[in-house]
Amino acid sequence: MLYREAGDFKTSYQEDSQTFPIAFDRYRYWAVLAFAFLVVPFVINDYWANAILVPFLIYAIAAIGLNILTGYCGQVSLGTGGFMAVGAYACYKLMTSFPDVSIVIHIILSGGITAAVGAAFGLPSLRIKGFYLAVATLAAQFFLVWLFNKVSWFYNYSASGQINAPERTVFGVPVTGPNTEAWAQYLICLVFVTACAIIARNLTRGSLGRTWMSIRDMDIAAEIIGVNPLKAKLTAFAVSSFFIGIAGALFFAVYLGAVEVGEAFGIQKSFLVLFMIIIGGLGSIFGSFAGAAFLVVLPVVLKLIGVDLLGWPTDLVAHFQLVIVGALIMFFLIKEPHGLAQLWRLAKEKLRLWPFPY
Amino acid sequence: ELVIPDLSYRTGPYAAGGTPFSDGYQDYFNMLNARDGGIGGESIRILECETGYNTEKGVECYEATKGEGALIYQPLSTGITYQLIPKATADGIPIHTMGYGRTSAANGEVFNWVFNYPANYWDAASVMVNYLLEENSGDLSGKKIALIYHNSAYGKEPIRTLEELSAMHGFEFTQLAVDHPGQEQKSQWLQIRRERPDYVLMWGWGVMNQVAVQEAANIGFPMENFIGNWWAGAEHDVTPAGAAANGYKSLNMNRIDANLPVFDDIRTLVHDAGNAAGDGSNMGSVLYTRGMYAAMLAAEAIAKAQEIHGVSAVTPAMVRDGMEALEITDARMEELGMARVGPAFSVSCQNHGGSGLGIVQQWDATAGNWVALTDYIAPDMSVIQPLVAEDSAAFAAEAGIEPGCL
Amino acid sequence: MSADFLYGIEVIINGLMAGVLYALVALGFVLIFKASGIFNYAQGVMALFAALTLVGIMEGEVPFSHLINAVFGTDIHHFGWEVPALLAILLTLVVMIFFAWAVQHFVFRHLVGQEPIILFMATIGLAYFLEGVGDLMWGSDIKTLALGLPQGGSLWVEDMTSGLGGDDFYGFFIDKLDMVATVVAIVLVTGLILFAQYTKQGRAMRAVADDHQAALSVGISLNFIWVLVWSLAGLVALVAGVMWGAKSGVQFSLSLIALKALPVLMLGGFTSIPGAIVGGLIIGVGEKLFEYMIGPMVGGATENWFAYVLALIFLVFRPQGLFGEKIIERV
Amino acid sequence: MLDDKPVETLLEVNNIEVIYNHVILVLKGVSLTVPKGGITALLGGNGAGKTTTLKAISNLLHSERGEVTKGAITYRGEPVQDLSPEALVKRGVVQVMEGRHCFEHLTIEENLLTGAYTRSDGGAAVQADLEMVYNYFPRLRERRKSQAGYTSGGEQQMCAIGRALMSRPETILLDEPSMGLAPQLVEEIFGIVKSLNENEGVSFLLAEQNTNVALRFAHRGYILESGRVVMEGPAAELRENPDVKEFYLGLSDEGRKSFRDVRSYRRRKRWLA
Amino acid sequence: MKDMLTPYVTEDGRQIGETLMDMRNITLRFGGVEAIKDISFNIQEGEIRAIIGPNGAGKSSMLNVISGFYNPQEGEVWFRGKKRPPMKPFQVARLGIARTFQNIALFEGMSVLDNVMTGRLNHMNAGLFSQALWKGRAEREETENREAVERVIDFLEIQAIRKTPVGRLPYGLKKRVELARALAAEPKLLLLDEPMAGMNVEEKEDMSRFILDVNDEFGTTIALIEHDMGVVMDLSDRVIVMDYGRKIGDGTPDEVRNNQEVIDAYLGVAHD
Ligand SMILES: Nc1ncnc2c1ncn2[C@@H]1O[C@H](COP(=O)(O)OP(=O)(O)OP(=O)(O)O)[C@@H](O)[C@H]1O
Ligand SMILES: Nc1ncnc2c1ncn2[C@@H]1O[C@H](COP(=O)(O)OP(=O)(O)OP(=O)(O)O)[C@@H](O)[C@H]1O
Ligand SMILES: [Mg+2]
Ligand SMILES: [Mg+2]
Repeated sequence: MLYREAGDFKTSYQEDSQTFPIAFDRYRYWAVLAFAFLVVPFVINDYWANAILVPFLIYAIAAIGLNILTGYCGQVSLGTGGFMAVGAYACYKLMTSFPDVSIVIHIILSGGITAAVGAAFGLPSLRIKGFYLAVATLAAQFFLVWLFNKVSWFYNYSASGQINAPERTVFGVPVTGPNTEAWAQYLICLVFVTACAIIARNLTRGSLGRTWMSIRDMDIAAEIIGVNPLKAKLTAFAVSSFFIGIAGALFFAVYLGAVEVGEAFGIQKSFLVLFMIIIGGLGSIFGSFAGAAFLVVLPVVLKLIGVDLLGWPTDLVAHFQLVIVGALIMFFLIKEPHGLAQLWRLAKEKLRLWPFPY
Repeated sequence: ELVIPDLSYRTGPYAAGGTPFSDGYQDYFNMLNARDGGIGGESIRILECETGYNTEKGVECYEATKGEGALIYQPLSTGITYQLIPKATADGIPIHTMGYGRTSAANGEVFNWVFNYPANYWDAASVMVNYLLEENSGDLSGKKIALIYHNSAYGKEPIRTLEELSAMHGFEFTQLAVDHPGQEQKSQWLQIRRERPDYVLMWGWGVMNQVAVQEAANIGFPMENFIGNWWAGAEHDVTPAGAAANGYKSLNMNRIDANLPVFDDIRTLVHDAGNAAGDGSNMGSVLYTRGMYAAMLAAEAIAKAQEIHGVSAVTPAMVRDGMEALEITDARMEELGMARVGPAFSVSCQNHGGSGLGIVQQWDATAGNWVALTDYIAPDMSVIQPLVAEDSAAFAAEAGIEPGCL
Repeated sequence: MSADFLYGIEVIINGLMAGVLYALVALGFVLIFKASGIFNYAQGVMALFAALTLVGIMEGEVPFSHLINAVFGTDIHHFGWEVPALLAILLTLVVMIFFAWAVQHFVFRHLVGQEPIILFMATIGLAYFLEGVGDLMWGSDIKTLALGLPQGGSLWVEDMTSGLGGDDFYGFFIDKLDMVATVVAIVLVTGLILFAQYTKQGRAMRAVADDHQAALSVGISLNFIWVLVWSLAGLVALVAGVMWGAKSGVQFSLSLIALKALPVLMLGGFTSIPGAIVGGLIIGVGEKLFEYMIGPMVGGATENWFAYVLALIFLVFRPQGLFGEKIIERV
Repeated sequence: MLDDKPVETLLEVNNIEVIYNHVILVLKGVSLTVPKGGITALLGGNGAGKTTTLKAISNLLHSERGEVTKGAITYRGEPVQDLSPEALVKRGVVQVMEGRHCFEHLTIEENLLTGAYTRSDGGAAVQADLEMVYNYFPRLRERRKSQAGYTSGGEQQMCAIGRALMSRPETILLDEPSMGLAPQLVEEIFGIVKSLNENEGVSFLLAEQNTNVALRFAHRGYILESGRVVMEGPAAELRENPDVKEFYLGLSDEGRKSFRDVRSYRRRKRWLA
Repeated sequence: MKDMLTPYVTEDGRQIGETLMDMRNITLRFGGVEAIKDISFNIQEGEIRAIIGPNGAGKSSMLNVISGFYNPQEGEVWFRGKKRPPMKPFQVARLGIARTFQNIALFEGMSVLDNVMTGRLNHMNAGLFSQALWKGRAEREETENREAVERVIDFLEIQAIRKTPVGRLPYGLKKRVELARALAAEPKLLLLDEPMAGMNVEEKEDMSRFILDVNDEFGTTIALIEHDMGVVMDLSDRVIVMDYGRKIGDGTPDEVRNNQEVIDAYLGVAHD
């Protein structure tokens, strides 16, 4: 038997509601964490960090954030790019205004500021639902980008409107700026991802999470049985934006180092993160990771195969990349509309029954 | 072996501009390989990487190619340039941002690894105004000049300069922002129609250019008073508007000439050998020529580096030295088979920006080509120098850089 | 009348015309949404694809030539013939119908009964796919649409009206292309409204939107209805592609016009064909007026976000848009 | 009642197995036949698989990620498993789904008209049938201009049945028609079923919880338990079966018990446990 | 007609208390449709009150008025002796009114356990930080409420499906889960909209037993809509009959059963 829960008894409700009720899952989780913290930093290089791991980790945070709003609370948002921009610009302003305060605090504060902005933009969700809301969140997207582009205070009046991350250190090791080592960059992102994932998991398995999910599944019924929709939606917007703000801050400060708002936080970003959670699985923390990994790694892999292996012209490969990514998205949705996470769950369910088919 | 990455964009909204540039860039190096066996006997290996004009892909491309020993980066996007300035500086690889990117990088004491010769945006703005001064017998006072610009870092570049110049020459300066992508410009052009500026300058890119040219024609704005910068002056910017685009002007930093001897070499040695970078249809166009010109400047810098350091297999640091010691003369250009494609200029530690010269060209819709109207016009350095000094000083302060030469 | 006032009117007229162009894109969305509850993100790319195909056919380009050349080392580009515009339009429609069939057959047939967001996601996949295919098929350079549509300000209107104001008023500016677009849009919308409201297929289309399963159970062929609406959406996409392509050349950015249509949809209601037009007009006028009056004070380029904010404000009062079907909330 | 009618088999379900989501096995070999001109009742508790059986027949499982993995379904001797639902409707098999499923945004009348979608016998015939439906359900006539989404549960149920009638079906698969209907309406609807059956020769396959009524009107019955047919026979016989009496009709030897008194915490008895 | 306002004792000896809910002259309109026309009635503490009537009579609308989902155009709602101002549904729920729905309204994406736990949301108020860290109050509350929920689960005998996603459950079990969710809130007043629709006799018997036990053991007041006359007559203490938005009868089951108007409008034939 590959996968079993028989004999894995719970004797208390605490144990029953823990994150990984099945022992096997728990061991695997610890193993992954140990590998990520204890092995990867020693073998990582610039390419792996900048092209794959750091963007993956940052997008995973953003995806967790959006998943809380969309996957758990059912409010489709296309404002992710704008909210990431809030995180980034908040972080920039904090970094340049209070150079002596730790960057970690700046990043967390950026999340907090984004949470406030997100909650404000969440207000219309009380009236507006479904795709109408999704399109309405685009107002946030476009307005925020315009704002950061127009008001020069946000970019400290620099001539071009670009913001640059100055060097900041954690325990004396630079984590932003040009002199950052790959492992430091990776580790700070990893720490944030881990913390965010744990917090997200805690929130979603508790009463707040149930409030969100009840709004998602049937908002009217939820209200009638006693869920305050205002509170539920606004907390979802705020918590979601908190994560997205952190992702935006890391994206700017740790990953790119310099950012132009329209370029880095345009509408494409909103869509990208939405793809991640849908492909990964709505309402699943694991899915957020899976989706982020999928969409960060897939283009790189396709490029490697097309350009380096087959030696095709880069533009052909790029066009094929679009075709393949598009086709894969459709294929996955047809095979399993509930995303990679569901695929994984079904696989587990099969393993559990293995070797019997049903 | 000399490794030269080509961060191209043949896809996405700006593909029409990225493709010919990249074709020219690669074809020139391939031609050198075929004709001279590379540079200084060292063969050239091009690493093309598609960025789609997207910053993140740009970073991926940078990381993917730098490990291969990349000697010089031509990021070809303002966004990617800003990403790469700190990274490449830390990694010790020179960046050449030709007529784009961060203007104040012209100050080589602050930006040791970044070069933006032969000219930058502020030069461009000044060249335009100088051209208009010439047209108006040296007096622009009381004239109305409007700037229509892409609402991004790129588009906002000339504003400071133009403001200074407006104060200096007494013309009235108005700005009109157009949001990305720029397909809908009715408001801006109606405003132009109402206010009837004497001249409209444009800092556009991508579809914005095509629409602007069309809209200008629609409102009957006199095309000869409409001048784009050098990223708004390629063939594809005007052809969609057809005959209506006739007379539209733009700057160029590279003169075009379909009969350059260098094209013969490229045609016989590269295209006929089946090694053309694209489909071979872009040769001689504005951006193809610019890409080729960029490649030539890189090749010259590498040759210079080989000369300075006396080795053929140069390192990125050596190439940087070569770039800083670069000297382009008319004679040398002629020798390379691209006479007068670019102006003569030389680079120094203090000046990474070249001479800042540009020409004004005009579109002839019936013949379907650009006609150079002027010789190279010089910018007003007395305006630009202080701006560069100010901006680079601000950056140095923010990033904690101690200005100085390497 | 003062020139300022007249220019205000001019802004409104042009806003209305711009609105018609937005509405042309929005219509495609509405059709598909109405019939299948699918929020078709690919509508913009469909417009691009249709326009690319039209130009490609007209100019006798060999489809996939770049790919063929790369794989087989050949050097082919053109068939060497040119196809007359009308024939090319018909052929493009055939391609769009085939596309509709393929979309239905390979994708949405397998997604019957899924949640709206899943369907939405699938259309995003479709958008990627189609964009890639369009690029592979016809190349990514800018193409010129030579359909001979009239363009440029109408001098006649200008002459007729220039006397209205003082010396500062130069007459109204109205683009001839916009006038054409208006006529086309009116014809399209009228046709589509009649179709949806009064024909059997139209009723079936609305039924399908409400409940796939129930529609199946009464014997409505989802496949047929969907191929039908996707074909109609393809037609609308072609019209939108032609109108917008005439302004800017046919190129990648054409797919981004979808973004101009979204606020229109929101405001007009996702399910209402007349709503698309009215929404388009309101958005067109609203954003142009705002840019005209307030824009200069805040630095301009407000149109993108203002359209959305305007729509948002409307929605707060009418959550289903102006003409959208009332969201039925019952327990 | 009509147990001795000459039987021509219309629909035959042979030993089918249905799996949802590739893992959940719901039907484990169900066989049944629906004779022409008969009313066949499919009875059984919650989750027994009645709805699933009906959906398997009308080919609506597909969109719920369910599939028939074994067995065969034939209609008039032809296999129909691979037919699309609309092809089945054209052949005269139409399903009224459990839980109403009206088209919310269409008016009642438009709902009814969509029922005639597959017909090609002209507007007049459709109008006539519309009239017929209104005659059977006068309440619908009153509300014909209202959006179905705003009508009450019972009205929606009538609308769904009326809609099915509009296709002039030969066989109707009726899933829980009595659910949520007022008692006299239940009687009425079954009365309509019966008269359709007798006057127009429509055959019915009827999934019902309301065993009492169903067995009163049906000719034959099948009892389903956890995906298996556990009992079948003429309705009259089933009605007399003591187990059926106890578990499905709520009758004990002393006659009907008050719901208040059924507090003996009786354990379920199952044929196949 | 029997319209009691004073406490009384039922035949089987249960004590019925003061008026808990008093609806006074309620009128509810949707555009032109008058769904409820000037109806008054009351519900007394501890009783089982049934609402019956033909389809479309306005029964569900009446429950919706009670639970605050619809605001009547006219009339007053009195709860526990106080006039209730217009409220949002979730505020009504906090007063101790829980309900089930005619078309099951479970949260399909959640497990049975989570569904029932949502019923207890009003008993949980740990702060955001406590929940984020899963420490202190949040953790404690989770356990306490889980225990309460487990009692309900045991009571309704749905232990076996605790972890199943409700989407997969058959209809009857869904109804039971919905009841569990309502019970978990420990309501004063429980509103049931056709709790036995779509059930067979055996299941109805089970459901009846649950309803009676809830009423008996927890003293919960119950108002229920049901079309099965057997159930209504057997379970309820008093019955209101509605037709076309009007009240046409109100009284004990026996009184109602013999009311000619009720027979004409609803029962069809005298029911036994
Ligand atoms: N889409 C689905 N996915 C997974 N399981 C399902 C699905 N639909 C039904 N089931 C399961 O199949 C079994 C049979 O369900 P079905 O709806 O056929 O029962 P039924 O006899 O119609 O019951 P009821 O009288 O309650 O309607 C149930 O156990 C149910 O959980
Ligand atoms: N939100 C609404 N908008 C418009 N009309 C409504 C609305 N809700 C209910 N109605 C109408 O009010 C009337 C009463 O509906 P209600 O749902 O209360 O009936 P009911 O007595 O519960 O019937 P059933 O037994 O069939 O459930 C119906 O005619 C219905 O169409
Ligand atoms: Mg069923
Ligand atoms: Mg009701």
